[in-house]
Amino acid sequence: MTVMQFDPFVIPFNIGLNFILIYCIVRCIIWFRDLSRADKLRLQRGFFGYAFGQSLKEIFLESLIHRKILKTNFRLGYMHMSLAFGWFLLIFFGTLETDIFGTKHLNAPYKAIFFKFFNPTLGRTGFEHAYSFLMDLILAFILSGLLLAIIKRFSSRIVGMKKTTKLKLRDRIALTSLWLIFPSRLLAESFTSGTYGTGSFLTGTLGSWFASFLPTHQLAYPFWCLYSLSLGTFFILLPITRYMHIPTELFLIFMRNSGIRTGDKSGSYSEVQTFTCSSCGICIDKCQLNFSAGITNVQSAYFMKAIRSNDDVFNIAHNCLMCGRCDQACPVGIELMPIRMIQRREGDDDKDMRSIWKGFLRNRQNPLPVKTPELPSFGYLPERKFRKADVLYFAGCMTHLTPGIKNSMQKIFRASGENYYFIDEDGGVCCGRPLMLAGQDREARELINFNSEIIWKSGAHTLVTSCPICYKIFNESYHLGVEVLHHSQYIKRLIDEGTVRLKYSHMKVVYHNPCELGRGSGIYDEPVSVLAHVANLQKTEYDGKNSLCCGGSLANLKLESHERAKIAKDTVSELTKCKPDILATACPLCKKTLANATDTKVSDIAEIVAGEISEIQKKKSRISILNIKELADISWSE
Amino acid sequence: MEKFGFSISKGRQINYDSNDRRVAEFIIENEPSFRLCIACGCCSASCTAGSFTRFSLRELNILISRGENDLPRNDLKKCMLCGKCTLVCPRGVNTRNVVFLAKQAFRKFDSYAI
Amino acid sequence: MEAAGRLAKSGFHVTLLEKETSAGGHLNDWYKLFPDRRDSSEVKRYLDDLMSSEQINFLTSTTIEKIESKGSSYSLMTNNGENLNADSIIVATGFDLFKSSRKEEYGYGIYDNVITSADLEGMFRKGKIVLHDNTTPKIIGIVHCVGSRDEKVGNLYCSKLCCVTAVKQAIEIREHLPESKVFCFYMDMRMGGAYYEELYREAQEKWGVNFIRGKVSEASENIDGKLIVKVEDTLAGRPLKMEIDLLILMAGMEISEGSKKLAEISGLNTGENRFFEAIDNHYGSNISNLPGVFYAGTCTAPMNITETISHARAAVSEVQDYLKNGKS
Amino acid sequence: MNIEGKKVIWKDYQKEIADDRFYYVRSCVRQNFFPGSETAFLRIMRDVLGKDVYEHPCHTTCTGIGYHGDIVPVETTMTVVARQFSLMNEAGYENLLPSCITSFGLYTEILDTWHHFPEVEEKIRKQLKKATGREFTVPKNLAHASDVIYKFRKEIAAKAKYKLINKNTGEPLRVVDHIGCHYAKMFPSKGVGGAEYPYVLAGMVEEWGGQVIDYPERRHCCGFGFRQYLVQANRGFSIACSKEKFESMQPFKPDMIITNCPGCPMFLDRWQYVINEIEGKRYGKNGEGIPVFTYEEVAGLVLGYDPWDLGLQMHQTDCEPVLEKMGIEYSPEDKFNLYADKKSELHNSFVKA
Repeated sequence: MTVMQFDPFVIPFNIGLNFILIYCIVRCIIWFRDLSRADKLRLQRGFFGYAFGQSLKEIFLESLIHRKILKTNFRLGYMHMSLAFGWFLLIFFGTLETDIFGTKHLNAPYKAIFFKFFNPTLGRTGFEHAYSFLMDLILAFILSGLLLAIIKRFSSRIVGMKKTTKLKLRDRIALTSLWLIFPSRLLAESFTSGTYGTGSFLTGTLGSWFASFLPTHQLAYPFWCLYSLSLGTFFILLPITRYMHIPTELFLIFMRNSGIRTGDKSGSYSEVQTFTCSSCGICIDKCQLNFSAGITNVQSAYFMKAIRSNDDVFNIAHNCLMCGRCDQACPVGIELMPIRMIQRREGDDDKDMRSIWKGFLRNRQNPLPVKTPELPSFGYLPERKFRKADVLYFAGCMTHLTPGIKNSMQKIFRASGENYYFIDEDGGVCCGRPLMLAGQDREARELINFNSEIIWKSGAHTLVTSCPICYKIFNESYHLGVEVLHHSQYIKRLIDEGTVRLKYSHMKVVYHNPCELGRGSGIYDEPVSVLAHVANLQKTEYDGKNSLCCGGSLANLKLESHERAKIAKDTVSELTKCKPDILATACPLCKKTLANATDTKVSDIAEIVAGEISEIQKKKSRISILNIKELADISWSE
Repeated sequence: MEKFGFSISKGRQINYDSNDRRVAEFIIENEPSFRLCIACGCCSASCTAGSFTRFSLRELNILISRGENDLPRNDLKKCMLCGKCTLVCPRGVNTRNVVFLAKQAFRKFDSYAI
Repeated sequence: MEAAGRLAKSGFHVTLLEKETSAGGHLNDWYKLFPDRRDSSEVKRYLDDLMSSEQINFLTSTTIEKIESKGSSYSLMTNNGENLNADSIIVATGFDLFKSSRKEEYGYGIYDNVITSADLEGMFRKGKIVLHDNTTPKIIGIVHCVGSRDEKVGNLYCSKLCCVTAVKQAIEIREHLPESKVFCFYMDMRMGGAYYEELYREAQEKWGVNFIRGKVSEASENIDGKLIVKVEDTLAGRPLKMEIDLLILMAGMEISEGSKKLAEISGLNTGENRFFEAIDNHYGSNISNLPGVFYAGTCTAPMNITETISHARAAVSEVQDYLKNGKS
Repeated sequence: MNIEGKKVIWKDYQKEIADDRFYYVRSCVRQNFFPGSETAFLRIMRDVLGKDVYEHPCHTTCTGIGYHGDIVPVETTMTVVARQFSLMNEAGYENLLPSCITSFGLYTEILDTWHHFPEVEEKIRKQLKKATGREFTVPKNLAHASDVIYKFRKEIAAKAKYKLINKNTGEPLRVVDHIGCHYAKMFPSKGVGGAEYPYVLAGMVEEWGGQVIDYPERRHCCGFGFRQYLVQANRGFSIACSKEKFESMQPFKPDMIITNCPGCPMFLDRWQYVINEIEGKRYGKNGEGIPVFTYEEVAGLVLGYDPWDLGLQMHQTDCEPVLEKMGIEYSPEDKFNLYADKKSELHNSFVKA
C-alpha cells in the first residue's frame, strides 16, 4: 500500500510551529543581548558547565512534573503535570513512533503529530498494537488533566483554588484552541481508527463505536484539519498570551541556575520572569489583601500580567504589603518582591513603554526617561551628634510610638553592662527604608548617609535595632562594616553568653513573626529560641516562613485604615486560637497594629525579656551603669 | 518705581477662586480619606522630620486643599515617609499616601519636577 | 405639648395657651431632624396624639396679660379677656431664632442671596433650592455662630445646635444639588451629641463638604451679584476671600419675645443670657423662683428636641410632686 | 441688592444734628490737601444756608494724627481737646462741628470715654486747669461737617444749578462714596446710616441726582492709616489698600468718588498716579482715572461754583471728565491761572484776606 507523505491540512500546524520556533529563538537572542556583561558571562558558564545538568533536572521536575505545585496543591499540580508532561511524552513517543514505523528516519515534525493520519493502517500487529496502546494511554492522561482544567475554569474550588485569574480576550482564544487540540486529536484518531479498524483501548474502541453509526471515513479529515488548525492558532497566539510561560520557563531556569538574580533595575531577567508567570494563581490564594481585605486585582499574578501587557502598574505596584508570602510560594520561583520594587522605583513616568508593540519588541532607542535631578530633600538635618561606644542602639521611628520596647531595651542594655549609646534617644532620623519601599531611593540614600556617619564616628562594633524595618535596610543597604543585629538576635546572644540571667515565666506565648524580620531578613530562629527560653512558647500553623502579615506594613501606601484593620483582625484570630496569655512579636509596628485588633496582651520580645531579668542581675547592672556614665564623660568627643 | 522708595505690597489673602486646586482634587480622587482631616495636628506633633525643621503636614493639608501650592511644593520633600503620622491620625487619614500623591501630583501638574 | 399631654394622661385638667394659631412652634418650620434626619412631622404627630386627650383645654392665639398669685393658686388674665385659675403653671414659651439682620455685615435682607437656616428649611420643604433669580446655586456657604458666642450682639452663649444643623443642612444640600460645593465657616465644630460627630464625618467623607475654620467677617456683592465673603482661614493662618452663590446664616437661639413679656408681668427671674433662670442648674432646672411655676424646654436654655421633651417630662413630675406634697 | 433692607438700617442709625450756631474747627491737613473745600463749606453754610458758623483763631490741632500715629499719649490728647472745648465755651457756642473725620472720631471717643469714666474727665479738668487755668463744658451737640451738609442736602438740591447727571446720556453719574474710617467704624451709632451701610454721603449723592454704587471693598480703608503712610517703609501697604479698592470698584465703571475725610481724597487721588507709575495700571474709563472729590467740592459744583475756585486744579487725577459730564461751564485755560482778572467773589475774598 502507498503511504502519503504530505497533505495540505498540516499547513496551519507547520506555519504555527515554524513561527513559534523562530519567535522563541529571536526572543531569547534579544534577552541575551540585553543582559549585563557579567550576566552574559554567567549564562555562558552556566550553559556549558555543571549548572546545565542542574537546569535539565529542574526543567524535568518543575516544567514537566510541576513538583512544587503538586506539593502545595495536588489537583492543581496534576492538572499542570498532565498537560505539560503528558504533551511532552506524546511528542516524544510520537517522534519515536515515526522513526520506528515511518518509511524513513528524521521526519518533519508534522509526521509525528499527525502520524495516525499518514499511517492509518498501523497498529494491527502485536508490537504496533502495544505502541498505540501507549499512545492512547498518554492521550488519556492529558485528557484527564484537560478535564480538570475545564472544571477549574468554571469552578476553581474543585481544583482546590480559592481564586482563579481573570482572562483577556486573546487568552480566551488561545485557551479554547488549547482545549480543542487534544479532543480534536482524539476524535480524528478515533475516526481514522474506526475506518481502518486500528487503534487501542481509547481511539480503537471509540472508533469502532463511531463506525457503527457514523460515516467515520468522511468525518476523519475535518477533525484532522481542526487538530492542525488549533495547534497552529495556539502556537501563533502563544507570544501574546500567558502560555508564553511554557517556552520562557526553560530559558529562566538556565538563567537562574547560572546565578543571575533580579537586582534593582528592570532588565532581561525581570522581563523573562514576568513572562514565566503561568498565572497559576497560587500567589492569589496566599495574599492577605485577597482573603482578608477583599482586594482582588493587585496580586502578583495580575501584576505580572499587567506588566506583560504594558498597563499602568503604578498603583498596583504600591498596593502590596510586601509581606513576601507570594514570593515564598511561587512554584516557578519568580522573585516577585524585587520585581515590584523595580516597578516602584520606575515610578509613574515611564510612558514610552506603554504602547503594546514597544512592549513586545521593547524599543531600545528611548529607554526610561532620565528623571530631572532634584535638590537635596533633607538639607535641614542638624549637625550629626554622636558618642564613642561599643554598642549602638537605634530604636527607630515606630519604636518611639511604643515606649515600652524602648525602655525595655535600655533596661536590657544596662543589665548587660555594655557601653552602649542610644543614637535616636531624643528623636532620630528615619532609617530610609520607608522611602525605599516607596521607590524613592535617592532620598533614602541621603538618610542612609546621615545615619551611617553617626554610626561610623561612634566607632562601635555592633548596631542593635528594635525595628525589623530598620534592621533590613541597615543590613542590606548601609554597607556599614559594623555588625547589625535585631534586638532578638542581640538578646539571644546575651542569653547564650550568660550576660543576662532570666527567670522563666509559665505564660503561654504565641510568636508573630514580622514579615521584614522573617521572610524579609531570614531571621526565624533567634526570636523563637529567646521566647522558648523565658516562656511557654506555643506552636501555630503560621510559624516560620508561613507567617502572616499584621496588616500595618509600611510597604503598602494605598491600603485604607479599615482594610488594615480587617487584616489585623484575621491575623490575630488565627494566632490566638490557642488562647495564649501573650501574643509576642518582634516589631513595634506589628505590636501596635495587632494590639488594636485584640484583647490578648501583645508584647515585644524585648518587653517580655526585660520583665524576666532576675534581681541579682539588676544589682550587677546598677554598678555597670555607673561605669557607663564614667566612660561616657571621658569618651565624649566631637 | 525706584523714585518712590517703596512698592505695592502683595497681599497675604488666599484667593480661593483663582487658586489652582488640581493637586488637591488629584489627592481627593485617589485618597478620599484626605477629606477627613480635622486639623488636630497629631501628624505634625509626632512627625520625625518636624522635630528638625519647620514642617507641618497639618498645615500642608490645609494649604493644598485651598490651592496654596507654593509652600507644599517644596516642603513635601522634607517628609521621610516614616509613617508615624499615619499611626497616630485619629481620623484614619492615609497620610503617607497623601504625601506620596501630592508629590506625584506636583510632578504631574508642574512644568518642573519637585 | 409633651407636658400637657403627660399631665392629662395622669388625670390633671390642663389648659394649654398657645400664642400662634396652632401648637408645635419651630418644629413646624423644620424639614428633617438631626442626627438621623427623620421627618419632623413624625415627631409632631407624636405630640399631636398626646394632645388628643379631652382633659386638655387648648386655647390658640392666646397670650397672658396679667398674672396674680392668689395664695396657693394663680389667676391668669388672657389677651381675649378670659380669666383662668391655675394651681400650677408650666412655662414653655420656647425660643426665637436670632434676627440675622442684626449682623449687618452679612447683609441679610440686603443681599438677595443671603438666607437663614430657617429659610433653607423652607426651601427643603418646597424641595427646591434656588437663588433669588431662580437659578441653581453652585457654591454654597454656611456661616456658623450667627448671633451665638458673639459679644457684639450680646449673646455670649453657644446655641449648641447650629453646628449640627449646619452639617445636616450641608448634607441635604449635597443631596438636592449633587453638582454643588458646600463650605462651612465655623469657629469650633461643637458636635456634642449622640451621633453628631459621626454625621460630621459623613459630611466630610461621603458628601465632600468643605470645612473652613474661621468666622465670616463680612459679605458683599460683586458686579454679577455673586457674594464675596471674607474670612480668616485660621488653620492656614491667612485671610481668605471667595465667591459664593448662596450664603446661609446659622441663626442662634434667643429667649422668645413672649418669654420676655411674661418675665416682666410675672416677676420670673431671668439670667445673664436672658433665658429664664431656674433655682438650680443641676437638680432644679425646672423650678422657678415662684412657687408652683415650673419651666419646660428652651425658655431656660438652648436645647434640642430630645432634651426639650425630657425637660418637659421632668417638669410634669415636678408639678405632680408639687400638687401632692409641695403645696403650702 | 435690596435697597429696602438698607433703608431699614438707615432708619436705625439717625443722629441728632444741630440746626444752627456751629463752632467750626478746621482740619490740619485738608487746608493744604484741598484748600478749596473748607472755604467752600463756609460759603455754603453762610451764603447759601445762612447759618452762623464761627471759627476761633486760637484753635489748634486735636493731635489726632499724633494720637493714632502712636506719638502723643491719650491724656495729652484729651487735655488738648479739653482746651478746644474751653475755647468753644469762651466763644459762646455749644455745637461742635469738626471738618476732620479723625478729629470727629477722636472727640466722639473722648466724650464716650468721659461718659463711662467720669474720673478721667475729672483728671483732665485738673490738668487743663493746671496747664492753662481754663475750665470747660462738653459740647451739647457734636456733628461732622458732612453730617450738616447731609442734613441740608435737600436745601442745597433746591438751589442746585447742576445735577449729578450725565447731561449727554441723561443717566445719573455712578458715584462711589468712601467714608473715613474714623467716622463711624468706632462708634456706628454716631454716624448717619451706621458703619456697615453709611448713608451720610449716599444721601447727598441720591439727593443731587447721582447713583451710589455698592462694591465689595466699600468698607476698605483708603490706605492713609497714619502709621502706614507716615513711615516710608510702610507705604507699600498704604498703596496696596487703595489698589484693592480700585480693583474692586473698577468693574462698576464709576464716574467719580466722593469722600468726607481729609486723607481719603488725598490718597485715592494721588495713589492713582503712583500706581500708574509703578505698575502702569490706569483706572477709570479708557484710563483717564477716577476723579476724587470732597463732599464740599461736589456740593460746590452742584451749586454752580467755579471749579477752579473750588481748587479742583489741585487734584492729581483730572476732574474735567466729570465737569464735562455734568455740563459745567469752565475755562480750561484758567485752570492754573488763579489770579487772572476773574471777578468771582471767592477771588475777591482771597485778595481781601
